[in-house]
Amino acid sequence: MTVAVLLLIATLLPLLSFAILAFVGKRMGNPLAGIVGTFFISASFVCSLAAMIVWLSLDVAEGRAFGFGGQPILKTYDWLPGGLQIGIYVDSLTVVMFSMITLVAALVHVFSLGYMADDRRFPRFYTYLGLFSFSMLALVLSGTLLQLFIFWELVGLCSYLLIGFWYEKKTASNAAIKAFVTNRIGDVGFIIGLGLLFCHLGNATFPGIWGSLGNAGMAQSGQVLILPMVQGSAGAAELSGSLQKAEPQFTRFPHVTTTMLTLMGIALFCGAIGKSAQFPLHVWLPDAMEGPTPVSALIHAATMVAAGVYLVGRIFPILTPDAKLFIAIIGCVTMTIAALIAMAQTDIKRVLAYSTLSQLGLMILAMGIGSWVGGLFHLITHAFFKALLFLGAGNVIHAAHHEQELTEFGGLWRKIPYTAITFGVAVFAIAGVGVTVGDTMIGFAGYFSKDLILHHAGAFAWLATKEGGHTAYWLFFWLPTIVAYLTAFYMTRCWMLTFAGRPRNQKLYDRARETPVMYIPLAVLSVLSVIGGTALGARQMIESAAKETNNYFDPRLRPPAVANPTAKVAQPAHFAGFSTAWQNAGAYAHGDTSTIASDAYRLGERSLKYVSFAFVVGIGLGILVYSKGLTIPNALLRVPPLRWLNIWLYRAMYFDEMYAGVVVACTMALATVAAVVDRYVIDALVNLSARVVRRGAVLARLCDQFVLDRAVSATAEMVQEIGAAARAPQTGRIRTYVTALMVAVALSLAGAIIVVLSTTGR
Amino acid sequence: MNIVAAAIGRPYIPGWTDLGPFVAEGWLIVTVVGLLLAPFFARRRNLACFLVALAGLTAALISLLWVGVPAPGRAPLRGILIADSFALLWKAMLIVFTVGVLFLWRSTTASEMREGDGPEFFTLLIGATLGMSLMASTTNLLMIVMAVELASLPSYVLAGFRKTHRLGAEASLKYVLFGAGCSALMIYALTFLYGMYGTLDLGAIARQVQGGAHAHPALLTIAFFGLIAGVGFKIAAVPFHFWCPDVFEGASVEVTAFLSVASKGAGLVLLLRVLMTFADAMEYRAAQPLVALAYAVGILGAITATVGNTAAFAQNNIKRLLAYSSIAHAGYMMCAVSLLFNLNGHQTDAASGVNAPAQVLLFYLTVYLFMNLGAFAVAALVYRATGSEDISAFNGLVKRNPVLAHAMMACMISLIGLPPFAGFVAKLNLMLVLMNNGGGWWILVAVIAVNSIASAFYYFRVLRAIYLEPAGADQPAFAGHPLGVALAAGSGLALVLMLVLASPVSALTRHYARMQGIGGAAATPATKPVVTVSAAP
Amino acid sequence: MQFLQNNLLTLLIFLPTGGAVLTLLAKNRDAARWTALATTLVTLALSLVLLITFKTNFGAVQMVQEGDWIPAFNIKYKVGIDGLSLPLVLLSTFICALAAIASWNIEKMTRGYFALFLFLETGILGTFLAIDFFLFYVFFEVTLLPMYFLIGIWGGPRKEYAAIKFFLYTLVGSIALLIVLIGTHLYTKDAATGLGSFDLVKLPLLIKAAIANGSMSMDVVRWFFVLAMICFLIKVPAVPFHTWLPDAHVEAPTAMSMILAALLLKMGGYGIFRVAYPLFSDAGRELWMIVAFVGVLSILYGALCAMAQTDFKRLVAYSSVSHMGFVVLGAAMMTKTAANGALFMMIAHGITSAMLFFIVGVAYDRAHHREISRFGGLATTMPVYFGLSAIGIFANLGLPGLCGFIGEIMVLLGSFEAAKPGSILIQSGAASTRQIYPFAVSACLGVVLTAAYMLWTIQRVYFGPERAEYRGFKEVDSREQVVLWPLAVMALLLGILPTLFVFSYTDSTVETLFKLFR
Amino acid sequence: MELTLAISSSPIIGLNHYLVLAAFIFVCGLLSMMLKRNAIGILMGVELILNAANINLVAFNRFSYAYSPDHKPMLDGQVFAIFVIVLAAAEAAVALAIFLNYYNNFNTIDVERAQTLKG
Repeated sequence: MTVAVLLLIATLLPLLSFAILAFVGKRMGNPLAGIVGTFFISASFVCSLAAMIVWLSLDVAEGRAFGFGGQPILKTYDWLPGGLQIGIYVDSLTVVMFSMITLVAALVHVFSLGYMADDRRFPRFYTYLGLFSFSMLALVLSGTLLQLFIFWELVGLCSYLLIGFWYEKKTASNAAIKAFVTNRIGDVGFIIGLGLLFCHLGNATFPGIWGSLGNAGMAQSGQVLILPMVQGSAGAAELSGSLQKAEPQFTRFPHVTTTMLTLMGIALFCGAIGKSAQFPLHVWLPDAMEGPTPVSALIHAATMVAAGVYLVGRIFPILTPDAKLFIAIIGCVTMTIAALIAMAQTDIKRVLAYSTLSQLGLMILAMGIGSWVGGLFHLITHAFFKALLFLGAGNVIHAAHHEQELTEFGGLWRKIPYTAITFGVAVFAIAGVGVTVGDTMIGFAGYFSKDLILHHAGAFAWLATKEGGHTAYWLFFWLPTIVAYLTAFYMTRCWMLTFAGRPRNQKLYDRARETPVMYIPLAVLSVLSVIGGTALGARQMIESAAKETNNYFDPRLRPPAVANPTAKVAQPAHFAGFSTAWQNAGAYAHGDTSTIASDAYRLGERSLKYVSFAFVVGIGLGILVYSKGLTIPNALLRVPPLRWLNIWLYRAMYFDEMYAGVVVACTMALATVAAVVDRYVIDALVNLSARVVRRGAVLARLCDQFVLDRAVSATAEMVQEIGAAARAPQTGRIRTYVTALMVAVALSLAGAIIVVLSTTGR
Repeated sequence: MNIVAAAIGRPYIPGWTDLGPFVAEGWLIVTVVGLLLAPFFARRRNLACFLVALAGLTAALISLLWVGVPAPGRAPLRGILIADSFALLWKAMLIVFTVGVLFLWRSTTASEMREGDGPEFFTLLIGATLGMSLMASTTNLLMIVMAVELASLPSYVLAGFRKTHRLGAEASLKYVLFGAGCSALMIYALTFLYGMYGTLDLGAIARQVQGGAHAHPALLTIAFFGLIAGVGFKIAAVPFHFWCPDVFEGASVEVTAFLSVASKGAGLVLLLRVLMTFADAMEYRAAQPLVALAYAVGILGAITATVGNTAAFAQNNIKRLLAYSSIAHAGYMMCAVSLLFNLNGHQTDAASGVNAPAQVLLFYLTVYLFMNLGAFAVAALVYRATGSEDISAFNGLVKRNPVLAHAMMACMISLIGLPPFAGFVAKLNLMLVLMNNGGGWWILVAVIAVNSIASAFYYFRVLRAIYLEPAGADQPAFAGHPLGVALAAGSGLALVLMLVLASPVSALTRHYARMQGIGGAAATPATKPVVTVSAAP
Repeated sequence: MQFLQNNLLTLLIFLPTGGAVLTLLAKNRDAARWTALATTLVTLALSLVLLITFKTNFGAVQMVQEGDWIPAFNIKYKVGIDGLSLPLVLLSTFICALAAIASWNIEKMTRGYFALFLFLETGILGTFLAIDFFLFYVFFEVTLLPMYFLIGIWGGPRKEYAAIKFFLYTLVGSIALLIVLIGTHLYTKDAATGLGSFDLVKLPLLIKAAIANGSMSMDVVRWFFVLAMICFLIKVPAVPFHTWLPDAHVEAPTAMSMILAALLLKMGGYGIFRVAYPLFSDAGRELWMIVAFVGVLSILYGALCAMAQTDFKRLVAYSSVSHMGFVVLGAAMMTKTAANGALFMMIAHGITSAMLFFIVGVAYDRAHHREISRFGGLATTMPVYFGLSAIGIFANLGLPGLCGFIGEIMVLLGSFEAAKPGSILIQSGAASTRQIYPFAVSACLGVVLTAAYMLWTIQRVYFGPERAEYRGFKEVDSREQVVLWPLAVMALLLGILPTLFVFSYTDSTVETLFKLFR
Repeated sequence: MELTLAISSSPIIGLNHYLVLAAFIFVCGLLSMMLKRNAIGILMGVELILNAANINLVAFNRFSYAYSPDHKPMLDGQVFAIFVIVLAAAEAAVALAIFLNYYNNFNTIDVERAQTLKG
């Protein structure tokens, strides 16, 4: 409980900061507003840290070893009628995310004191940062999917506000809109998924969802999931134990088919596609670099964009194999294309943006192939070194007076050495520098997480193809491997072009300088980038989070002592490997090295050798090619196929142009058509009918005589025309009147006689 | 000659029980005499006549209410004239309305009228009133013809009373020719009713029709057609409506107002009584010729309403616009008259003798009276102030004379049939009863509904002029004759009050919606009416 | 106090009328507008008393005051309040008070303006409080006239066109409702008295009984439902009955746009929940697809139209069409969540649309035009104005934490809920799961479009470099802040504590309502 | 049918002859109303129709309803006819006065010229 309270406090402190700054921030001015903001987020960090320590020491009180086994906390509150609850859910993952977010946020706050010092909207910047920190923390704290969605949107808003922070620039406001709207497209999927989930379960807490649909991971296509709660039916006893922790109202839902679950999983994942900028909605993230660089570091590298991965982590147990396959494919595609594009970018922030995309793709891929721990672990380590990279880039940009082109830099290490060093550390971290000696792994943070994912990918690919699965599953191993080489290469390229060699722009070089307040955060982050893989225990925390999650739904995924090894679900050939892979990988995560899992583990380990030297090759090649500045690459790019390739990649594979040409143009065209239809068709429909009436009227000629007051409206016009027709007989001539009278006489007589005759005839 | 002597026999001398119920008509006759004599005793002859007419009408009203309805059982005047609740309320309304018309005259035309024309004018007006009140109280063919003519002949003259007014002259020419033609048609057609059934009493005829006695369908059709033609002319039902717009435009305002309500109302009241007599005799069953009659009237009503509303739209002359509006409203009321048979039960409540269509008609007429009185009053005052009957004369009226503007607004909205004015309740009442009748009457409801929407177009043209258009430079503010303003404001107020107090009005009309010889036991006379002129044994 | 309690609702309805009369008698412009403001404020205060006296978990109509009006037709003066009406009543008094302030600088015929304004308030409150169908109809209609004049006299250049268009459109719907009014009365005729009922509380049961004993065929029920829906859909307005709205809004004075969007449209939504669905729930079930289609069409079409607008006010008007589409969809789906969401949507839209129209008005007062393309950089020129506008716009586009979100998400979730095996539509066999999902999913797309056009508007109006011609614009003055702040605060409060402000009142009533639907 | 029965017991010139004559006069009246441009001509048409009605009335009375079932003489139709004659006279008087008025204003009684009021 203490943990929950501490985390709540940690969440609310930035909100307080936001409220204060929103109202009196302007009066505080620069730098007081920044200091206030920094103070609050630092306090928040302290709370998070305290929470972490309390959380880890919970077991000690129960007499066990220190750490990694706390009982998750769930508190809910009926917010809306119809069972729409909000609430908090705290497990190990929450705790570790909190520490990471508050730490990075605090460092970014500090960094911004220097970076934003000259901005005239300095207080507003901190206001937004406060709101963002609050929203992000509350997102992580969410106990229900609905609450997660709420803060999901709010972080989107902050992202919008901060990307468009310099709204005078058209590009900035465009990028802001693009970010928000693209995210919203993803959110449509999220809402649909939420709706489908709500349709079947009502709104559920995360444990509720897992408890109800947690066996989705083993489901086969077309299977109807009915969780037998009636005593005595087959398998009931086995499952009921696990379901006791789930809330009772979610135990019965007869008509949930696997197809529906797959659709639901994919729909929910669409939210992640938007937020984590996955293919095909990845286009907003590079543009988001229009925002101030600290924002890019915090929101668009370390925290917000990772929320998609976090979401997948939270809904992971209810993902069916098909959904997971989809996720893996999306992650794989994003990772690959982003890495390729990153190689050709010349804007330092864009390089980092595409690198972020690539890494996010890797995390998503990890989730898709079932490496839950690997994906989330990489999320944490990536947060550290990517924040470091962005802040370093921020330093460079600040030093270079807002010049961002790599082609203008060069040799800056002499002027900003601390930045160069820390940036270098980050490059090593992202490249995965490290070695395994026996059972001991030594390396930078990225090494550990990447290694874990690739290991799993190898095992997965082996398992997936083992029972007749398609060879293409090996792509899930080979592509990340290749990307590992590419990453090392382009990050080295980035460092080389910025810091090494000769200054290419002397004027810029001369003015460059560093500010202490800005490199202190860098130092902290570089330390974390070095030790983040081992010393912080992040991985262990996430592993225990996996355990805690498992406890809610499936006995088979519990530690081996509880698992029932004979309970094997019959698998369709195509996805055989897929679901097996996940199950066994899950088991592997818990140290089950007995049967098939141990084979996979070994296989995966063996395949790791293909990546062990990726950093050496990548970094070496990078140093080689860019040792003389741009001379060598420019020479290379004169070769036609390479040049074309370079242009294609430089323009980001023309995704923007494609979307602008297809999606945006179509929407605008549709909107225009709708407006035109509205004004000229629907509104004039009456007008049209008036014309038809006029054409059709026998008295057309007479109607035309009375060209009437057309001002009132089209409808009025119609009635007027009818009116004219109606009064046309009123000629004023008495003989017409009498004649009409006589005609009436004749007609009535005829009519009456017909009536009378027809009735008397009966 | 001996035949004549034998036929006349002992002369019939009516007693108090015979004449008592008709004392109001008596007062009207006295008024006419008084009007003819008044000029000899007064210098300001017009004013004197006005006062005499006012006094006469007041006396008539008081006596009417004082005497009330004779106890059922013995028909006064051997049934040639009928005094019942239905007629009584109509007469009361008519007299009240005529008083209103007098005030209207006083506030507008009075100052223009040549000294000495007054006696004639009022004589004609009161004479027409007499005819219209008689129209409500007879089912005798001869009396119908006489009453209609008594109402029509003065009206012809009234329409052209402004002797030097060219439009008036033309209006009255058209009116008289058209009217004479229609009444001639009616008389010719009615002769066949007599020829087939040998009696002039419609009740007796109805019973014979019900009994299936020697009816030649074609002749019967002609006869009914003639009847509808004669009455339809008074109502201005399509296709007998041609006179209406022309006469309304040509006649002076108070005459137009008078014709729009009194003449139409009388026609409708007569039509209702005649048709109800038939319907009652045939026990409201869906049999011929009742079905044909009901359909004919219903369809005529629907067409009338539609033609009135659509033709009104293009009008620029306010009186002409109101003329078409009155045609439309007559159409609505004819829809009520078409309720001759009923799929759900009887039109006349057996216990209370309340006739549902009569109630609807009376209610509608009550409201309609005020709507038209108010509208014409405003039109008259605006005409006096501007000399124009064009709708543009109303431009910016809200600034020039807010009271008149608001009164006109009340009347217009009420004529459309929208809350918060009584026209809404009247229309709702009508639609409720129509819908309640089952069968195809919902079509009439739909027609009325659609017509209500269409009517909004032209009523709103007036409102637009009043409220939205700016007043021209040549359109200064004006006070208006206080009497006329009071009349307009009173009408507007009455329209609001009749919505709020819809209950008493509804109860009143319900109470008076009882006709002698029609419906429940309470209202059925004990003896069969005797054939009119034939001698007693 | 007892007197107040007994006559509270009646007092509430007719207090503005009294104020209107006083306003007409006022000596000068100042007296008139102060009288009007005082009246609206007293009405607001009086409506707050309702919060104390209202029983939250009662469900049924309460505080009923009843008296005979036209016994011949069983027409009663019957007013009462329940969870459907209470939030709307409070919204009405609240918005009217703000609108009175918003119309402070009306120059032309001030007395007439405020008198009509107060008459309008009577009509609106009456509509929300009437329990007798006839009374409801009367008040429903009574609102037309003042609005006609308020647009027609105090409106923009094409005011006459807009006013008559508004009037005639609504009139068409009213006549349709009139037929329903008559029809239900006749079909619910009591055997003993021979009189039908106009009581909106009893009518659902009576109609159910009439259907059960065969005196009312399903065809008739279906027709009545369609007619009633046409009336309310015109008022809401839903595509394709919406074309009066942009014109009316563009021409109406700012305060009237606020009232029109915030309150008059709600009368349509209220009618759907008070009349169309409770009375003809069987037809509502059967015809859900048409209604849902209209709702979704409104959402998407309205949003697309809004996107293409160049006039700021027109854009906001179309956004109203889009948002009210959610109300229609919420009704069509017949789940409690969706119904609650639709009710909340009405309140939320009342707040946000009033706010947005006032925001447009503020810009118009300064720039004397509403062309979006001619604005730009207002965020720099008027930062406070921008801040408040941002709250309004984000509330409108459904950002969580602000009021627009709750209604939207609940309607959407409720739509999905309709596909649940136990839902009314599924259970009655009127719909299958496969039929419901397309509607729910396409409604979700509205979320993107709304975000797109709203943000694009922000960009074009507020962002970009400061423009020279707007540099001298003064920041929102205190009067304008007095209007905007309460709205902003309400937008926030409703977004954060929806249950406290709305659902605690509506929920039990919705519960009662849904008992009728089964 | 019934009417024919009534006629069969009549003298050589029976009811039908009168009715046909009346109908002929009626048609003449109608035509005159429709075709005459002169107001007086139209009025004469009206008079013709009224006379046709009179012939009908008198003939019906004489041939069908001369006696009541208890053999008392009845004069309903004839009395009606007398009223109609009076009525026709009154109508003619009024109409002629109006024509005169019209003539004073327009210097013609050609009804075709009376077209100011229309529409």
